[in-house]
Amino acid sequence: MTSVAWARRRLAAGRFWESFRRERAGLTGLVILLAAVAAALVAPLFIDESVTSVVSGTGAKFAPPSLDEPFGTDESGRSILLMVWWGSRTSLLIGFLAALVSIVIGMVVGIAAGHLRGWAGAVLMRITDWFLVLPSLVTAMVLAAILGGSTFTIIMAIGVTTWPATARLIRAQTLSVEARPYIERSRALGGGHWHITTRHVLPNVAPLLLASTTLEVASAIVTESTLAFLGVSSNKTSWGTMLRASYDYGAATQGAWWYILVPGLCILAVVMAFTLCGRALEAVLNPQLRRAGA
Amino acid sequence: MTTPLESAEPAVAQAAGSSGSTGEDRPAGRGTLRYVASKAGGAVLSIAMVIVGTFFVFRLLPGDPVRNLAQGRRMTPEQLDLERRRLGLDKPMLEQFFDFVGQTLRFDLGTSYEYKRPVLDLIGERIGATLLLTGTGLVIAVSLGIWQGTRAGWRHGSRFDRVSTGVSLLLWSVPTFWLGLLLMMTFGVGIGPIPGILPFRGIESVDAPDGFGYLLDVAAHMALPCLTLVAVVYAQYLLVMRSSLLEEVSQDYVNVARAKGLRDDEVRRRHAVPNALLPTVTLVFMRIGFIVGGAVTVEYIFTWPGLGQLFYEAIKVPDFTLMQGTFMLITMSVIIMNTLADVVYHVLDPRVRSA
Amino acid sequence: MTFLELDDVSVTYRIAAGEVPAVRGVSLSLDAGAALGVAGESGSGKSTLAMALLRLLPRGARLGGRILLDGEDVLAMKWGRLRAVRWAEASIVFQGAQHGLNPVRRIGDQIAEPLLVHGLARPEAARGRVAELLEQVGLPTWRARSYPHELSGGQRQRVMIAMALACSPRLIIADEPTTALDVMVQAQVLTLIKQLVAENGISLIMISHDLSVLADVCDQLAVMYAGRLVEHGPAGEVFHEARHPYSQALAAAFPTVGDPASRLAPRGLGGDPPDPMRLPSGCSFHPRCPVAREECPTLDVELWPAGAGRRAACVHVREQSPAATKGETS
Amino acid sequence: MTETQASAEPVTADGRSTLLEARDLHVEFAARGRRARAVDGVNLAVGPGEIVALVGESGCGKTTLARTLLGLERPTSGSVRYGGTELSYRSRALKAYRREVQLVLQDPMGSLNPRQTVYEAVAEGPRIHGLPDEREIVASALARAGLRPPERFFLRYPHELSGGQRQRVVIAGALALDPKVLIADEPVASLDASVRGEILALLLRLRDDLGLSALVVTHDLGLAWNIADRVAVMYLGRIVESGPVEQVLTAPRHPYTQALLSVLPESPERVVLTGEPPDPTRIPGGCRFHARCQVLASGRAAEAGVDGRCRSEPLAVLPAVPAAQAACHYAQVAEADA
Amino acid sequence: QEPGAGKKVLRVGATQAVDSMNPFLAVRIVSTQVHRWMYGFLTVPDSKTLQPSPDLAESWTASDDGLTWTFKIRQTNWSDGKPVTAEDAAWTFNKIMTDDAAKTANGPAVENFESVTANGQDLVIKLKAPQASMLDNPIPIMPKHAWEGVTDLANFDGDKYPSVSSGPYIATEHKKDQYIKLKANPSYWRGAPKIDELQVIFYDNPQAAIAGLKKGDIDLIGRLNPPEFEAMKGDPNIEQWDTQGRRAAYLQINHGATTTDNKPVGDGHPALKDVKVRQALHHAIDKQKLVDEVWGGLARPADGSIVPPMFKDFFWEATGDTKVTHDVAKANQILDDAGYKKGSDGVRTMPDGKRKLEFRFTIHTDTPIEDKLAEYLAGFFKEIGITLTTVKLDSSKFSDETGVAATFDIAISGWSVNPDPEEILATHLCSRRPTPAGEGGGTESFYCDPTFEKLYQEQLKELDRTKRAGIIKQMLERLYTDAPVIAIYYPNNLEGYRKDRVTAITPIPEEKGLLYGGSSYWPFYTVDVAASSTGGSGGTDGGGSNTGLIAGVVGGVVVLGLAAFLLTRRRRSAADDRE
Ligand SMILES: Nc1ncnc2c1ncn2[C@@H]1O[C@H](COP(=O)(O)OP(=O)(O)OP(=O)(O)O)[C@@H](O)[C@H]1O
Ligand SMILES: Nc1ncnc2c1ncn2[C@@H]1O[C@H](COP(=O)(O)OP(=O)(O)OP(=O)(O)O)[C@@H](O)[C@H]1O
Ligand SMILES: [Mg+2]
Ligand SMILES: [Mg+2]
Ligand code: NI
Repeated sequence: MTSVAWARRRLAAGRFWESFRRERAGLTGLVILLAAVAAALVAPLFIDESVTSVVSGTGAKFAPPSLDEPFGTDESGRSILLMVWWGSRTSLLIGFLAALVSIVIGMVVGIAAGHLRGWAGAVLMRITDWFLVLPSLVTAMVLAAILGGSTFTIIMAIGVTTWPATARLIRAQTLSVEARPYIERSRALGGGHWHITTRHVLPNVAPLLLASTTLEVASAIVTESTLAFLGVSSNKTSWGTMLRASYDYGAATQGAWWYILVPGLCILAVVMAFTLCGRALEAVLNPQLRRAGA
Repeated sequence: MTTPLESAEPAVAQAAGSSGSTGEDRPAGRGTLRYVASKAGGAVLSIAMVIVGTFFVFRLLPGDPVRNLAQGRRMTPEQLDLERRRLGLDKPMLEQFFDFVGQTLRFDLGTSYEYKRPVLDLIGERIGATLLLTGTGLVIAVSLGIWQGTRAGWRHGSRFDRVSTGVSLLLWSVPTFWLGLLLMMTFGVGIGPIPGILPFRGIESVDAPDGFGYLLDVAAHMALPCLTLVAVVYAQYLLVMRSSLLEEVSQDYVNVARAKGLRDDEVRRRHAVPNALLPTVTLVFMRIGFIVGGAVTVEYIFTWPGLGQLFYEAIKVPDFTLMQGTFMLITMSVIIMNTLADVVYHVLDPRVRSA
Repeated sequence: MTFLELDDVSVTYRIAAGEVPAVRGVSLSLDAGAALGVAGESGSGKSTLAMALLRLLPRGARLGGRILLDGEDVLAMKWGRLRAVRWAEASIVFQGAQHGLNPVRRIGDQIAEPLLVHGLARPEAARGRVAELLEQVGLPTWRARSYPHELSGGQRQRVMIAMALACSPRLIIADEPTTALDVMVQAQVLTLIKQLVAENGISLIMISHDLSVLADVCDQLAVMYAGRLVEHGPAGEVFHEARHPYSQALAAAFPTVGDPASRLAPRGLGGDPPDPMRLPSGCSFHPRCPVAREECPTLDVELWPAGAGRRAACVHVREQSPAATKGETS
Repeated sequence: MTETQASAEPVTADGRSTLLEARDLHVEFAARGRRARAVDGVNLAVGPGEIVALVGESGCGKTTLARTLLGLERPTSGSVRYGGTELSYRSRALKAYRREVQLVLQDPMGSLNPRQTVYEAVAEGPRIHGLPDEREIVASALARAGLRPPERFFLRYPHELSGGQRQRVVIAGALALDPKVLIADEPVASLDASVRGEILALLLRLRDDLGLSALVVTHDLGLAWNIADRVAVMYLGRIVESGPVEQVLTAPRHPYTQALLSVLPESPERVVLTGEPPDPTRIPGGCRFHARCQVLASGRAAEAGVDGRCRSEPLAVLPAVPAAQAACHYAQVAEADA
Repeated sequence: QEPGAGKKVLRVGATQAVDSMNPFLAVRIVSTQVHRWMYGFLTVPDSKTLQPSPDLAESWTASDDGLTWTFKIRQTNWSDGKPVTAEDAAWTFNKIMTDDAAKTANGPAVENFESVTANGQDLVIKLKAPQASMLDNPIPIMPKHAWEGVTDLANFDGDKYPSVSSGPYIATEHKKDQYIKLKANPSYWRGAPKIDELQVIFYDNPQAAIAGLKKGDIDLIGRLNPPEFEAMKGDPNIEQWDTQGRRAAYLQINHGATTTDNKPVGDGHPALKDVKVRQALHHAIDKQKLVDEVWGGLARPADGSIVPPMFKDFFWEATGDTKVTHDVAKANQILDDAGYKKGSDGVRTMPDGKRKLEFRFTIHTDTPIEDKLAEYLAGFFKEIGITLTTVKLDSSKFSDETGVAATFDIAISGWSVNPDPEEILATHLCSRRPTPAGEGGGTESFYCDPTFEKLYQEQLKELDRTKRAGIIKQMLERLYTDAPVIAIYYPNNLEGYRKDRVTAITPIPEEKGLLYGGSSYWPFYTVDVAASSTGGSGGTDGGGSNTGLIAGVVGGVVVLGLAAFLLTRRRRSAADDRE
């Protein structure tokens, strides 16, 4: 039956694409996003770690943008363009991984809390609620400060503080899916917990999960840059650490606006792209979900 | 920013769904009391979890806490011993735990090593500034967000809607600190033709005048930090208000209201907006933690003498008792705010009240 | 005396995918104090027609034709005048009562609201009127302080009716007031409506997909299919001897208990309701019509006279009534 | 529950064979601190090839009874028996049981996962039970449910179908497992009047062609008249009258049934019951209907001298017999007199 | 009216808030600085020579064995009019010696005191052992009458204003994390300062502080990093003050760390035990390049050891053969000769061929300069076949790993040196190594060298400054050649002030010395500023902007009002025709 399944999937994807294409903002976001991800992925083909090395900074210090250096140079004469390019790898990686951590925990807990009745669900909900109210930036700062600000801890700190929102969302969605008659029908057909969660709940929360992931990545990138700026992260070059450096080296007071603007605008563009994309996804997917429930 | 923007669904949606009760008016008072009690119980449990969690997380610290505190300054062994005894580190873990819990329950958050003073005193000295900043910021952000959200949602798809949603999303995507820096550079220091007219340090001038002048002075000092805070947080209120208004607008009762001959703005004012406000109001409380996070950054940039700055300093030094104390206090107040949100919702929404 | 007259009313919704002709050229008239039933399956445009009467359609809907309410053209009214007409002249009981009430406001306030809006009563007087209205629909007066969720479906529907009566309108439009209600409650509500209309001399337009219910309450019946009127006439006649095959199918769908003809023989109509965006050519009903003929897919059907005060849009009808050949309609 | 019982068709006391049976079934819920006795003592039997209609007003426990019969809800006491054996709630046994008894719900849109194609929706049952030749099963189930040619529908999504087609898909999904009994909870309530008859005709045809038994839950007496062999009238968690359709619907004995019939549009005289719909958390003593009973209210019960018993003496639970019977003091006395 | 009109006010920026106004507790530099302005000490470094000169102690004598010191306390008054007596000083020292809480800030400074007694204006301090640095005592003399009532010193914030002071300034106001105001002490024994008020204004971050200086919110700022210093460049109103600093930056090398019982501790690389390797490392470092690239030229390459050149008396610099020059060839030569062979990957191995010369370099998190340094060092060492990888630790872990656990190979370090270098030298004593129980003693690099120990004991007893300087220089040379630490540069002291405001200021030492960074009140005693015109001194921070603000507020209100008016009007007119 694979041909049927395939045809169906193609059809679904096609329809999805049709409606997504109508969301202009989302489409713009997607384009920016793909460009950024592609650039980050191909970066090693053109440049390597050495662009972030102070020893190899060749240009003049704080050289304003010019033909040679389209985005100017930093305090060590390194090319901002190349640094931003290379730094996008760290920023995006942290964004994606932290979102992944958050989403995976959030999904498992959310579905479990929604699906399981009785005390297990209640306990999970209680834990989620507890984590939910923890002020996430503050908690992430504490975790990073205590565990040291390595890339791994930063990812964990962001992931661990942001999953509850996803869990809540997924739980709500799970509950509403579970209230649908087709779950009852599936149960009447003899389906067990596993069957119901994987065949019905998961596919129905997945779109939301996708949208939520997109927004989560955006927020993780911002959080990472904030942590870097507040100096609790000891990451390799990322947009956040670049901004921190621009600040440390007085780019603002020395009039090196490009040093502040470029990484900041990169964050802004990518985060905005993710946000637009996520919202568009939600807008496209949610009516479908809603229609399904109405 | 931590949560998907518009997911402001408080647990109410489900509660409201189970309507259709036919019973007579049950004594609502008792139900509310029970509800409040259960919520308070939940909050107490959460706070207990915070206390326990904090104890263990802070025990994860590598190295000898006392030496950590000394930060490499030379201390005689006697001094170290004394410090250790003072912090109770010579006792077994379990005893330390009970001591810690006991102290916390007595509002004794320990003594800051850096400031050599009770953490609670330090917090007390700074909480006012933070409340002023976040309070003002919140009020402005909420009113602005709700106002714009209402307009945008009511005229869904209009230019106002597109522009305000776009702008708020843009601001939402901006890292707080970056925006703060830009604002500081632009309006504080001045760039090109823009003179730096606004102060960007602290809460008041060193030689602040008295009386009304003082208020003005503080207001001027608050302008930039507040603007930053508002710019970053108001988007969520706008978007939530907008989407919950959209939700309400598609409800039949809005159509009924129109059919009754109400003017467009009456329909909005009397029916749609009050109902759409419910989730937004809850969100205001629920996202207090978010504001607090923003406050840390903003206070750092604008030298605002508040809790956020204290916390940041605690992290930088690092002063673990101070960090632990501020963290617990911030978290607990956020928990309490959330509980309040639940209760407020409960009071505001009759559907939940008797559910 | 004609109180309400619809002349070639059409409504088209504009949505992303294109245009939805929801109501197509409906002409009807209603005498003061009379009750008209509109039947038709889901999506046939009943609610749209009802909303059109007070221009309550969402933005993006195009309304054509003429609607004369007491001689005044609703479509030409200024907003201010229209608002004055709404509820004071004609009120609506919406489909799905549970959603028609604002969930967070007290019932009394909601009933009183039109009174206050139209300046018909001051707040204290309004309270008295609310009590009166509640009594009229058979609810205890203390219910005014309740919230909608504290009421059962039937009670809510009564509140909606009380609300509709608030300004003593001359026309009440009831859009499926009893769907989703239990048999017993349905009977209660129907009895109530019948009684109120009769007592107060109010005109009534009632919408339902259950012909038998309409036949019971109304004097006139109109059957809609795919946005068009396909049959119109006195209620009893249309129900018992429908001329249009669609009306016949509708009438047969609800059996009479005790009638041996329908025992163990459910009857229905094959095929599926048409998609308003892809209406079949000619007579829209032809793909499902058990008596369709060759020319049906190309024939322009209109309402042909089908007996005294009756009209039906079926080619079979035209053939039986010679007057129709002249193309005379209403 | 093992495979063997599927073939066994035990015989009840009165010598008639039954397939699915509820014995003194009670189902309770905790509702706002109170106990709601949603099903409060029900005996009901569905014989092979028989269509039984269960009617009653909203909230009387019809759905709960249906769900309990399917094993989706556990009875507080009493038992569900299938083929003479008591239903076991171990998951293996339940799974096996569910190949035999299938469910059709009121809302066909809701009963189909919007993300599954028709094919997947129908194939779900066979997949769960690991049946071979999935495609063939699906095709034949669709065909039997009247969706022909089945291949045309394989790739459709629920929202691309009309209401009637959706309900057929749901029925096909049930048929794919070759069940013996179909439990349909208001199968046509949300369908258009014109489509209704078609679906009911399909149910009748399935009974005739496949010998399928069915329990149809409805609040529509016309539906019972249309397709059922027997009807059971439920009030507040109990069956108050049951028997062959012709008998019960033309000569109702229980005042409640009489009231239900009287409110049908065609009926000459109308008895509109007053008062709130019944509340399963507060079941009155005596005859559970007495508070709303028109016979009692009009004084006819007093004339017959049963008003006291109506108010205080509870009625016995009706047994699961095919013959017409009513749980009413007045009716019993009146009949005895006649 | 402006309260500041006509007053002479100096506003000093600080990027650190005061931790405590209680000198027994305060350890932050900003606090000790403020306390220097408020309280007298026994001695103060001379403004020209930096040698101890009389402050509250008019004169002093030491017994021959160097164990008994007698200070004659100056006849002067506290700012509340009470006389300053030896009793105050004795109370201060005894308090620290006896009260655990009072030890917090300056406990080690009285560790060697046997007893302190007062006799009229005479203060007698008996020592346990000779201590040449006796005259560089860092403890402010506190007014006994005002402070002896404080029972719980540990929790006393010192926040009582106006303070009872004996220094040039009296603290009058302290807003936590905001500012401190001090006014001139009219009864100061040298005479009142020229200005009326001194304000210390805190900024959470240096960038804001620089912006504040540029904008004129503050007049002077010290302790700058090169970027901030650079940022002042080009501003016609600002004087960049770049002088030799008090700091030395060096690498500590784990050359076989041991505890006080001489047991090895930690996991240092064995190759570093070899002094040849350490010297080779030294040769490989291009200090000039580091200064240029890492410090933007604002430092001086270190050809000496841990005492910076600012302290002329004690500074020692290598010359001739002893001088380790940047010479990669020589470094390679040394290593080749010592049997560290290069492998195929260009990395050397130990003579026994077992371990590669791969060292860790431990630095702090969040210090961009150290990051940069690490990259340069890695580059230098690569050229001599040594791999260097960076380990970043936050400050608490850093001090644990490099000061106690010895789990490092090479670590960055630096020290601000006092006019008397005794303490910095002491950090290289055997006794400072951690105890076997793991108690840190405050060692740098776990050094324990008999020669060094002997010299240290000698200088303690040598009260003749010149002779003592000679011994100290020998110690520095020993550190230089034995290379347990390698000094890399002496960062300059970077400060700046507004020329348009500060009309006169005397640095310490007077010739191109420090302003804010010096351990003396001298610059701030001598400073003079232009009197504020119409309240300019009130801080443009508030005063200047008020007009702007009011204009802004009024403008904003007008605009908002107009907008609201137009909006409602539009709504009115449209309300009727909208749906
Ligand atoms: N707001 C809208 N936008 C676009 N199309 C609409 C809108 N409202 C209704 N329609 C379409 O117009 C047609 C008529 O709808 P209408 O609600 O009038 O039907 P109805 O006869 O009332 O059906 P029901 O019995 O289900 O209430 C349907 O095809 C429907 O899909
Ligand atoms: N899961 C549950 N928890 C608590 N109470 C329940 C639950 N399910 C049903 N009930 C209650 O049991 C009673 C019977 O409900 P049920 O759904 O069986 O009625 P029904 O006859 O199917 O009504 P309808 O015609 O409205 O579908 C109702 O009062 C209902 O509120
Ligand atoms: Mg409708
Ligand atoms: Mg039901
Ligand atoms: Ni609904």
